[in-house]
Amino acid sequence: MTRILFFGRMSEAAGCSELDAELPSELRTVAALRSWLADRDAALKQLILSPGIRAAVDRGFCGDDASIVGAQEIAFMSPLSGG
Amino acid sequence: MTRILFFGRMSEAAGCSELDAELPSELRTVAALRSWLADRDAALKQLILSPGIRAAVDRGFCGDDASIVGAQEIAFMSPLSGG
Amino acid sequence: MRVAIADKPFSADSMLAQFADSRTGAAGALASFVGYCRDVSDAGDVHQLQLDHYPGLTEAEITRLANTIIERHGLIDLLVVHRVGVVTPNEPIVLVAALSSHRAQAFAAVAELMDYLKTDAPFWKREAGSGGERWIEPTDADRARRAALGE
Amino acid sequence: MRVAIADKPFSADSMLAQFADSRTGAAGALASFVGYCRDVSDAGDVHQLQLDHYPGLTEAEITRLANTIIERHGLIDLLVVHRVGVVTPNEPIVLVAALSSHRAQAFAAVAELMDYLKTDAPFWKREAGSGGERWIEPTDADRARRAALGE
Repeated sequence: MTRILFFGRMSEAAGCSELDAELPSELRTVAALRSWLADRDAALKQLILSPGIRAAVDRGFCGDDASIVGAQEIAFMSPLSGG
Repeated sequence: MTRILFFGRMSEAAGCSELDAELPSELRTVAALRSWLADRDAALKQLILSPGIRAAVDRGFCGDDASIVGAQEIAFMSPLSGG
Repeated sequence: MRVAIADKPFSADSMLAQFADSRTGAAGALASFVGYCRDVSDAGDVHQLQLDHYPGLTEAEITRLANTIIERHGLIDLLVVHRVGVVTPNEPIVLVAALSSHRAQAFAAVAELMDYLKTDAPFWKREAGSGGERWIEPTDADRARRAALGE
Repeated sequence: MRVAIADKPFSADSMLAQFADSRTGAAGALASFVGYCRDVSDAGDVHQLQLDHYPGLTEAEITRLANTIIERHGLIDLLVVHRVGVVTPNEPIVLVAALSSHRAQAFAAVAELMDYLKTDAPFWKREAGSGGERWIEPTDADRARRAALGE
Protein backbone atom coordinates (compact mmCIF):
# COMPACT_ATOMS: atom_id res chain seq x y z
CA MET A 1 0.00 0.00 0.00
CA THR A 2 1.16 3.52 -0.81
CA ARG A 3 -0.13 6.60 0.94
CA ILE A 4 -1.07 9.43 -1.39
CA LEU A 5 -1.44 12.94 0.07
CA PHE A 6 -3.17 15.95 -1.46
CA PHE A 7 -2.54 19.53 -0.35
CA GLY A 8 -4.26 22.84 -0.96
CA ARG A 9 -6.73 23.14 -3.82
CA MET A 10 -5.59 19.63 -4.87
CA SER A 11 -7.23 18.12 -1.78
CA GLU A 12 -10.50 19.75 -2.70
CA ALA A 13 -10.40 18.22 -6.18
CA ALA A 14 -9.52 14.83 -4.71
CA GLY A 15 -12.30 15.10 -2.15
CA CYS A 16 -9.88 13.96 0.54
CA SER A 17 -6.47 14.90 1.90
CA GLU A 18 -5.09 11.37 1.80
CA LEU A 19 -5.81 7.93 0.41
CA ASP A 20 -4.11 4.55 0.60
CA ALA A 21 -3.77 2.82 -2.76
CA GLU A 22 -2.43 -0.48 -4.04
CA LEU A 23 -0.46 0.80 -7.02
CA PRO A 24 0.01 -1.47 -10.07
CA SER A 25 3.64 -2.57 -10.23
CA GLU A 26 4.06 -1.14 -13.73
CA LEU A 27 3.71 2.40 -12.32
CA ARG A 28 7.33 3.43 -11.96
CA THR A 29 7.40 7.26 -12.13
CA VAL A 30 5.57 10.27 -10.79
CA ALA A 31 4.32 10.99 -14.33
CA ALA A 32 2.84 7.50 -14.64
CA LEU A 33 1.12 7.89 -11.27
CA ARG A 34 -0.39 11.20 -12.36
CA SER A 35 -1.90 9.55 -15.46
CA TRP A 36 -3.14 6.58 -13.46
CA LEU A 37 -4.87 8.89 -10.93
CA ALA A 38 -6.34 11.01 -13.75
CA ASP A 39 -7.83 7.92 -15.43
CA ARG A 40 -9.21 6.67 -12.16
CA ASP A 41 -10.96 9.87 -11.08
CA ALA A 42 -12.45 12.42 -13.44
CA ALA A 43 -12.61 15.08 -10.73
CA LEU A 44 -8.89 14.71 -10.09
CA LYS A 45 -8.01 14.79 -13.77
CA GLN A 46 -8.35 18.57 -14.13
CA LEU A 47 -5.59 19.30 -11.65
CA ILE A 48 -3.34 16.26 -11.28
CA LEU A 49 -1.88 16.61 -14.79
CA SER A 50 -1.14 20.31 -14.36
CA PRO A 51 2.54 21.33 -14.12
CA GLY A 52 1.47 23.71 -11.32
CA ILE A 53 0.90 20.71 -9.07
CA ARG A 54 4.22 19.77 -7.47
CA ALA A 55 5.03 16.28 -6.31
CA ALA A 56 7.05 14.89 -3.40
CA VAL A 57 8.12 11.29 -2.93
CA ASP A 58 8.81 10.23 0.64
CA ARG A 59 8.90 13.87 1.72
CA GLY A 60 11.32 15.13 -0.89
CA PHE A 61 10.26 17.41 -3.77
CA CYS A 62 10.85 15.73 -7.12
CA GLY A 63 10.22 16.00 -10.82
CA ASP A 64 7.91 13.90 -12.98
CA ASP A 65 10.71 11.52 -13.98
CA ALA A 66 11.39 10.55 -10.36
CA SER A 67 10.92 6.93 -9.42
CA ILE A 68 8.08 5.93 -7.14
CA VAL A 69 9.20 2.31 -6.88
CA GLY A 70 9.07 1.29 -3.22
CA ALA A 71 7.78 4.72 -2.14
CA GLN A 72 5.68 4.82 1.00
CA GLU A 73 4.27 8.33 0.70
CA ILE A 74 3.66 10.42 -2.40
CA ALA A 75 2.24 13.96 -2.20
CA PHE A 76 0.61 16.21 -4.79
CA MET A 77 0.58 19.87 -3.88
CA SER A 78 -1.17 22.84 -5.43
CA PRO A 79 0.88 26.06 -5.45
CA LEU A 80 2.65 26.67 -2.14
CA SER A 81 1.90 29.91 -0.33
CA GLY A 82 3.40 30.70 3.03
CA GLY A 83 3.94 34.01 4.76
CA MET B 1 24.55 89.49 19.07
CA THR B 2 24.18 86.43 16.89
CA ARG B 3 24.67 82.91 18.17
CA ILE B 4 26.81 80.73 15.94
CA LEU B 5 26.67 76.96 16.44
CA PHE B 6 29.11 74.32 15.19
CA PHE B 7 28.27 70.63 14.89
CA GLY B 8 30.30 67.47 14.34
CA ARG B 9 33.83 67.77 13.03
CA MET B 10 33.09 71.48 12.54
CA SER B 11 32.92 72.02 16.32
CA GLU B 12 36.36 70.46 16.69
CA ALA B 13 37.84 72.85 14.13
CA ALA B 14 36.13 75.79 15.83
CA GLY B 15 37.34 74.65 19.24
CA CYS B 16 33.84 75.23 20.60
CA SER B 17 30.28 74.23 19.87
CA GLU B 18 28.90 77.75 20.05
CA LEU B 19 29.97 81.36 20.14
CA ASP B 20 28.17 84.69 20.34
CA ALA B 21 29.37 87.24 17.82
CA GLU B 22 28.62 90.84 16.95
CA LEU B 23 28.42 90.53 13.18
CA PRO B 24 29.30 93.53 10.99
CA SER B 25 26.14 94.88 9.42
CA GLU B 26 27.57 94.43 5.90
CA LEU B 27 27.43 90.64 6.34
CA ARG B 28 24.17 89.81 4.64
CA THR B 29 24.44 86.18 3.45
CA VAL B 30 25.59 82.80 4.67
CA ALA B 31 28.43 82.93 2.11
CA ALA B 32 29.64 86.27 3.48
CA LEU B 33 29.54 84.91 7.03
CA ARG B 34 31.61 81.88 5.98
CA SER B 35 34.30 84.17 4.57
CA TRP B 36 34.23 86.42 7.60
CA LEU B 37 34.68 83.44 9.94
CA ALA B 38 37.47 82.02 7.74
CA ASP B 39 39.38 85.32 7.87
CA ARG B 40 38.91 85.59 11.60
CA ASP B 41 40.13 82.11 12.52
CA ALA B 42 42.74 80.15 10.56
CA ALA B 43 41.74 76.87 12.20
CA LEU B 44 38.15 77.34 11.05
CA LYS B 45 39.20 78.27 7.54
CA GLN B 46 39.91 74.70 6.40
CA LEU B 47 36.34 73.56 6.97
CA ILE B 48 34.00 76.55 6.98
CA LEU B 49 34.45 77.22 3.25
CA SER B 50 33.83 73.57 2.29
CA PRO B 51 30.58 72.80 0.44
CA GLY B 52 30.31 69.69 2.67
CA ILE B 53 29.54 72.00 5.61
CA ARG B 54 25.79 72.71 5.61
CA ALA B 55 24.29 75.83 7.10
CA ALA B 56 21.05 76.54 8.92
CA VAL B 57 19.64 79.97 9.74
CA ASP B 58 17.25 80.12 12.69
CA ARG B 59 16.87 76.32 12.60
CA GLY B 60 16.10 75.94 8.91
CA PHE B 61 18.57 74.45 6.43
CA CYS B 62 19.57 76.95 3.78
CA GLY B 63 21.93 77.60 0.91
CA ASP B 64 24.84 80.02 0.76
CA ASP B 65 22.72 82.78 -0.80
CA ALA B 66 20.32 82.81 2.15
CA SER B 67 20.02 86.03 4.11
CA ILE B 68 21.37 86.22 7.65
CA VAL B 69 20.01 89.70 8.27
CA GLY B 70 18.29 89.72 11.65
CA ALA B 71 19.11 86.07 12.30
CA GLN B 72 19.46 85.02 15.91
CA GLU B 73 21.06 81.61 15.42
CA ILE B 74 23.24 80.35 12.56
CA ALA B 75 24.61 76.82 12.49
CA PHE B 76 27.42 75.21 10.52
CA MET B 77 27.26 71.44 10.33
CA SER B 78 29.72 68.85 9.11
CA PRO B 79 28.15 65.89 7.27
CA LEU B 80 25.07 64.57 9.04
CA SER B 81 25.07 60.94 10.07
CA GLY B 82 22.21 59.41 11.98
CA GLY B 83 21.13 55.80 12.31
CA MET C 1 19.34 29.83 13.34
CA ARG C 2 15.90 28.88 14.49
CA VAL C 3 12.91 27.66 12.49
CA ALA C 4 9.63 27.02 14.28
CA ILE C 5 6.17 25.94 13.19
CA ALA C 6 3.57 27.20 15.69
CA ASP C 7 0.23 25.41 15.84
CA LYS C 8 -1.17 27.93 18.34
CA PRO C 9 -1.12 31.75 18.44
CA PHE C 10 2.38 33.01 19.25
CA SER C 11 3.65 36.36 20.52
CA ALA C 12 5.74 37.90 17.77
CA ASP C 13 6.84 40.62 20.22
CA SER C 14 8.28 38.25 22.78
CA MET C 15 9.88 35.90 20.24
CA LEU C 16 11.53 38.87 18.57
CA ALA C 17 12.67 40.28 21.93
CA GLN C 18 14.18 36.90 22.82
CA PHE C 19 15.98 36.75 19.47
CA ALA C 20 17.29 40.31 19.94
CA ASP C 21 18.54 39.46 23.44
CA SER C 22 20.54 36.54 22.11
CA ARG C 23 22.68 38.77 19.88
CA THR C 24 26.41 39.34 20.28
CA GLY C 25 28.19 42.71 20.32
CA ALA C 26 29.17 42.53 16.64
CA ALA C 27 25.53 42.48 15.54
CA GLY C 28 24.74 46.09 14.69
CA ALA C 29 21.60 45.43 12.65
CA LEU C 30 18.33 43.67 13.38
CA ALA C 31 15.72 43.69 10.62
CA SER C 32 12.42 41.96 11.12
CA PHE C 33 9.03 41.39 9.59
CA VAL C 34 5.72 40.29 11.08
CA GLY C 35 2.84 39.30 8.82
CA TYR C 36 -0.57 39.48 10.50
CA CYS C 37 -3.90 38.01 9.47
CA ARG C 38 -5.82 40.99 8.11
CA ASP C 39 -9.53 41.51 8.82
CA VAL C 40 -10.18 42.46 5.18
CA SER C 41 -9.09 41.16 1.80
CA ASP C 42 -10.12 41.95 -1.77
CA ALA C 43 -12.96 39.43 -1.22
CA GLY C 44 -14.45 41.33 1.75
CA ASP C 45 -14.31 40.81 5.51
CA VAL C 46 -12.08 37.96 6.64
CA HIS C 47 -13.28 35.67 9.43
CA GLN C 48 -10.39 33.25 9.51
CA LEU C 49 -7.55 31.63 7.63
CA GLN C 50 -6.90 27.90 7.65
CA LEU C 51 -3.17 27.26 7.23
CA ASP C 52 -2.11 23.73 6.32
CA HIS C 53 1.43 22.41 6.13
CA TYR C 54 3.15 19.11 5.35
CA PRO C 55 4.74 17.95 8.59
CA GLY C 56 8.24 16.67 7.98
CA LEU C 57 8.61 18.47 4.66
CA THR C 58 7.69 22.01 5.68
CA GLU C 59 10.26 22.52 8.43
CA ALA C 60 13.00 20.92 6.32
CA GLU C 61 12.21 23.14 3.35
CA ILE C 62 12.15 26.35 5.42
CA THR C 63 15.45 25.35 7.01
CA ARG C 64 16.95 24.87 3.55
CA LEU C 65 15.69 28.29 2.41
CA ALA C 66 16.94 29.89 5.65
CA ASN C 67 20.42 28.40 5.16
CA THR C 68 20.53 29.73 1.60
CA ILE C 69 19.77 33.22 2.90
CA ILE C 70 22.26 33.06 5.79
CA GLU C 71 25.03 32.10 3.42
CA ARG C 72 24.10 34.57 0.69
CA HIS C 73 24.11 37.54 3.10
CA GLY C 74 26.67 36.43 5.69
CA LEU C 75 24.14 36.76 8.51
CA ILE C 76 24.97 36.39 12.17
CA ASP C 77 21.61 34.79 12.95
CA LEU C 78 18.14 34.20 11.49
CA LEU C 79 14.75 33.44 13.01
CA VAL C 80 11.64 32.13 11.21
CA VAL C 81 8.36 31.39 12.98
CA HIS C 82 5.32 30.33 10.95
CA ARG C 83 1.81 29.68 12.15
CA VAL C 84 -0.37 26.74 11.07
CA GLY C 85 -3.98 25.85 11.90
CA VAL C 86 -6.92 28.20 12.21
CA VAL C 87 -5.76 31.82 12.37
CA THR C 88 -8.08 34.71 13.16
CA PRO C 89 -7.63 38.40 12.26
CA ASN C 90 -4.87 40.25 14.14
CA GLU C 91 -2.95 37.08 14.95
CA PRO C 92 0.60 36.91 13.59
CA ILE C 93 1.11 34.41 10.76
CA VAL C 94 4.81 34.78 10.18
CA LEU C 95 7.82 36.34 11.90
CA VAL C 96 11.19 36.63 10.18
CA ALA C 97 14.17 38.36 11.80
CA ALA C 98 17.80 38.67 10.71
CA LEU C 99 20.89 39.82 12.59
CA SER C 100 23.93 41.08 10.72
CA SER C 101 26.88 43.42 11.21
CA HIS C 102 25.43 46.12 8.96
CA ARG C 103 21.94 46.96 7.80
CA ALA C 104 21.97 46.12 4.08
CA GLN C 105 22.44 42.39 4.70
CA ALA C 106 19.68 42.16 7.31
CA PHE C 107 17.18 44.08 5.14
CA ALA C 108 17.87 41.95 2.05
CA ALA C 109 17.71 38.71 4.04
CA VAL C 110 14.29 39.39 5.56
CA ALA C 111 12.74 40.57 2.29
CA GLU C 112 14.15 37.63 0.31
CA LEU C 113 13.14 35.04 2.86
CA MET C 114 9.59 36.42 2.77
CA ASP C 115 9.68 36.12 -1.03
CA TYR C 116 10.71 32.47 -0.71
CA LEU C 117 8.03 31.74 1.89
CA LYS C 118 5.33 33.07 -0.44
CA THR C 119 6.18 30.61 -3.24
CA ASP C 120 8.51 27.87 -1.97
CA ALA C 121 7.43 26.99 1.55
CA PRO C 122 4.92 24.14 1.83
CA PHE C 123 1.92 25.97 3.27
CA TRP C 124 -1.61 26.25 1.95
CA LYS C 125 -4.01 28.98 2.98
CA ARG C 126 -7.75 28.95 2.82
CA GLU C 127 -9.61 32.16 3.61
CA ALA C 128 -13.14 32.21 5.01
CA GLY C 129 -15.10 35.45 5.15
CA SER C 130 -18.03 37.46 3.94
CA GLY C 131 -17.11 36.52 0.37
CA GLY C 132 -17.27 32.79 1.09
CA GLU C 133 -14.25 30.48 1.13
CA ARG C 134 -11.27 30.48 -1.22
CA TRP C 135 -7.71 29.22 -1.53
CA ILE C 136 -5.02 31.90 -1.41
CA GLU C 137 -2.24 31.12 -3.88
CA PRO C 138 0.87 33.15 -4.82
CA THR C 139 0.10 36.28 -6.82
CA ASP C 140 1.83 37.27 -10.04
CA ALA C 141 3.81 39.81 -8.00
CA ASP C 142 4.92 37.02 -5.62
CA ARG C 143 6.05 34.89 -8.58
CA ALA C 144 7.91 37.80 -10.16
CA ARG C 145 9.78 38.53 -6.92
CA ARG C 146 10.66 34.87 -6.51
CA ALA C 147 11.88 34.65 -10.12
CA ALA C 148 14.16 37.65 -9.50
CA LEU C 149 15.90 35.66 -6.75
CA GLY C 150 17.05 33.07 -9.31
CA GLU C 151 18.37 29.59 -8.41
CA MET D 1 3.22 58.66 13.15
CA ARG D 2 5.61 59.08 16.03
CA VAL D 3 9.11 60.55 16.10
CA ALA D 4 11.07 60.49 19.34
CA ILE D 5 14.55 61.57 20.38
CA ALA D 6 15.72 59.54 23.38
CA ASP D 7 18.44 61.00 25.58
CA LYS D 8 18.64 57.83 27.70
CA PRO D 9 18.79 54.12 26.77
CA PHE D 10 15.43 52.93 25.46
CA SER D 11 13.92 49.47 25.05
CA ALA D 12 13.52 48.84 21.33
CA ASP D 13 11.56 45.65 22.16
CA SER D 14 8.92 47.37 24.21
CA MET D 15 8.58 50.40 21.94
CA LEU D 16 8.15 48.09 18.97
CA ALA D 17 5.63 45.94 20.86
CA GLN D 18 3.65 49.07 21.77
CA PHE D 19 3.67 50.21 18.14
CA ALA D 20 2.54 46.73 16.97
CA ASP D 21 -0.27 46.74 19.54
CA SER D 22 -1.59 50.03 18.20
CA ARG D 23 -2.22 48.61 14.73
CA THR D 24 -5.64 48.19 13.13
CA GLY D 25 -6.98 45.06 11.44
CA ALA D 26 -6.11 46.24 7.93
CA ALA D 27 -2.39 46.33 8.78
CA GLY D 28 -1.05 43.02 7.51
CA ALA D 29 2.63 43.96 7.48
CA LEU D 30 5.02 45.27 10.12
CA ALA D 31 8.63 45.78 9.06
CA SER D 32 11.17 47.10 11.50
CA PHE D 33 14.82 47.80 12.01
CA VAL D 34 16.93 48.27 15.12
CA GLY D 35 20.47 49.59 14.86
CA TYR D 36 22.65 48.77 17.88
CA CYS D 37 25.95 50.23 18.99
CA ARG D 38 28.50 47.55 18.01
CA ASP D 39 31.42 46.62 20.24
CA VAL D 40 33.80 46.60 17.27
CA SER D 41 34.39 48.80 14.24
CA ASP D 42 37.08 48.87 11.54
CA ALA D 43 39.12 50.97 14.00
CA GLY D 44 39.11 48.28 16.74
CA ASP D 45 37.15 47.83 19.95
CA VAL D 46 34.46 50.43 20.55
CA HIS D 47 34.03 51.83 24.05
CA GLN D 48 31.29 54.35 23.35
CA LEU D 49 29.62 56.60 20.83
CA GLN D 50 28.78 60.22 21.49
CA LEU D 51 25.68 61.19 19.51
CA ASP D 52 24.94 64.89 19.16
CA HIS D 53 21.86 66.46 17.65
CA TYR D 54 20.51 69.96 17.02
CA PRO D 55 17.49 70.35 19.28
CA GLY D 56 14.64 71.97 17.41
CA LEU D 57 16.03 71.13 13.97
CA THR D 58 16.58 67.38 14.35
CA GLU D 59 13.05 66.36 15.29
CA ALA D 60 11.57 68.64 12.61
CA GLU D 61 13.83 67.20 9.94
CA ILE D 62 13.10 63.57 10.87
CA THR D 63 9.38 64.36 10.88
CA ARG D 64 9.71 65.80 7.38
CA LEU D 65 11.58 62.71 6.15
CA ALA D 66 9.03 60.43 7.84
CA ASN D 67 6.14 62.21 6.15
CA THR D 68 7.85 61.86 2.76
CA ILE D 69 8.12 58.10 3.33
CA ILE D 70 4.53 57.69 4.61
CA GLU D 71 3.20 59.43 1.52
CA ARG D 72 5.49 57.66 -0.95
CA HIS D 73 4.51 54.20 0.30
CA GLY D 74 0.95 54.76 1.52
CA LEU D 75 1.83 53.57 5.03
CA ILE D 76 -0.69 53.03 7.80
CA ASP D 77 1.78 54.16 10.48
CA LEU D 78 5.46 54.86 11.07
CA LEU D 79 7.65 54.97 14.17
CA VAL D 80 11.12 56.49 14.49
CA VAL D 81 13.10 56.54 17.74
CA HIS D 82 16.66 57.87 17.77
CA ARG D 83 19.11 57.95 20.63
CA VAL D 84 21.35 60.90 21.52
CA GLY D 85 24.03 61.30 24.19
CA VAL D 86 26.63 58.75 25.27
CA VAL D 87 25.78 55.31 23.90
CA THR D 88 27.62 52.15 24.93
CA PRO D 89 27.90 48.87 22.99
CA ASN D 90 24.71 46.80 22.78
CA GLU D 91 22.42 49.76 23.34
CA PRO D 92 19.97 50.52 20.54
CA ILE D 93 20.73 53.69 18.57
CA VAL D 94 17.78 53.74 16.22
CA LEU D 95 14.42 52.00 15.82
CA VAL D 96 12.32 52.38 12.68
CA ALA D 97 9.06 50.51 12.16
CA ALA D 98 6.42 50.73 9.42
CA LEU D 99 2.89 49.35 9.23
CA SER D 100 1.22 48.81 5.86
CA SER D 101 -1.41 46.63 4.26
CA HIS D 102 1.11 44.49 2.39
CA ARG D 103 4.78 43.76 2.87
CA ALA D 104 6.48 45.52 -0.06
CA GLN D 105 5.52 48.99 1.19
CA ALA D 106 6.66 48.36 4.77
CA PHE D 107 10.01 46.90 3.66
CA ALA D 108 10.76 49.78 1.29
CA ALA D 109 9.72 52.38 3.87
CA VAL D 110 12.03 51.11 6.62
CA ALA D 111 15.03 50.71 4.31
CA GLU D 112 14.56 54.14 2.74
CA LEU D 113 14.03 55.92 6.03
CA MET D 114 17.27 54.37 7.31
CA ASP D 115 19.02 55.64 4.15
CA TYR D 116 17.71 59.15 4.86
CA LEU D 117 18.74 59.01 8.52
CA LYS D 118 22.33 58.15 7.53
CA THR D 119 22.77 61.27 5.39
CA ASP D 120 19.94 63.75 6.04
CA ALA D 121 19.13 63.62 9.74
CA PRO D 122 20.98 66.14 11.90
CA PHE D 123 23.04 63.81 14.10
CA TRP D 124 26.78 63.63 14.60
CA LYS D 125 28.57 60.58 15.93
CA ARG D 126 31.93 60.39 17.60
CA GLU D 127 33.37 56.96 18.31
CA ALA D 128 35.79 56.31 21.18
CA GLY D 129 37.65 53.02 21.39
CA SER D 130 40.94 51.20 21.28
CA GLY D 131 41.80 53.09 18.08
CA GLY D 132 41.33 56.49 19.73
CA GLU D 133 38.52 58.91 18.92
CA ARG D 134 37.03 59.73 15.50
CA TRP D 135 34.01 61.27 13.86
CA ILE D 136 31.78 58.83 11.97
CA GLU D 137 30.46 60.40 8.78
CA PRO D 138 28.33 58.89 5.98
CA THR D 139 30.19 56.34 3.86
CA ASP D 140 30.28 56.33 0.05
CA ALA D 141 27.73 53.49 0.17
CA ASP D 142 25.43 55.65 2.35
CA ARG D 143 25.72 58.55 -0.11
CA ALA D 144 25.06 56.27 -3.09
CA ARG D 145 21.91 54.84 -1.47
CA ARG D 146 20.72 58.34 -0.60
CA ALA D 147 21.36 59.55 -4.15
CA ALA D 148 19.29 56.64 -5.50
CA LEU D 149 16.31 57.97 -3.53
CA GLY D 150 16.35 61.17 -5.57
CA GLU D 151 14.54 64.38 -4.57
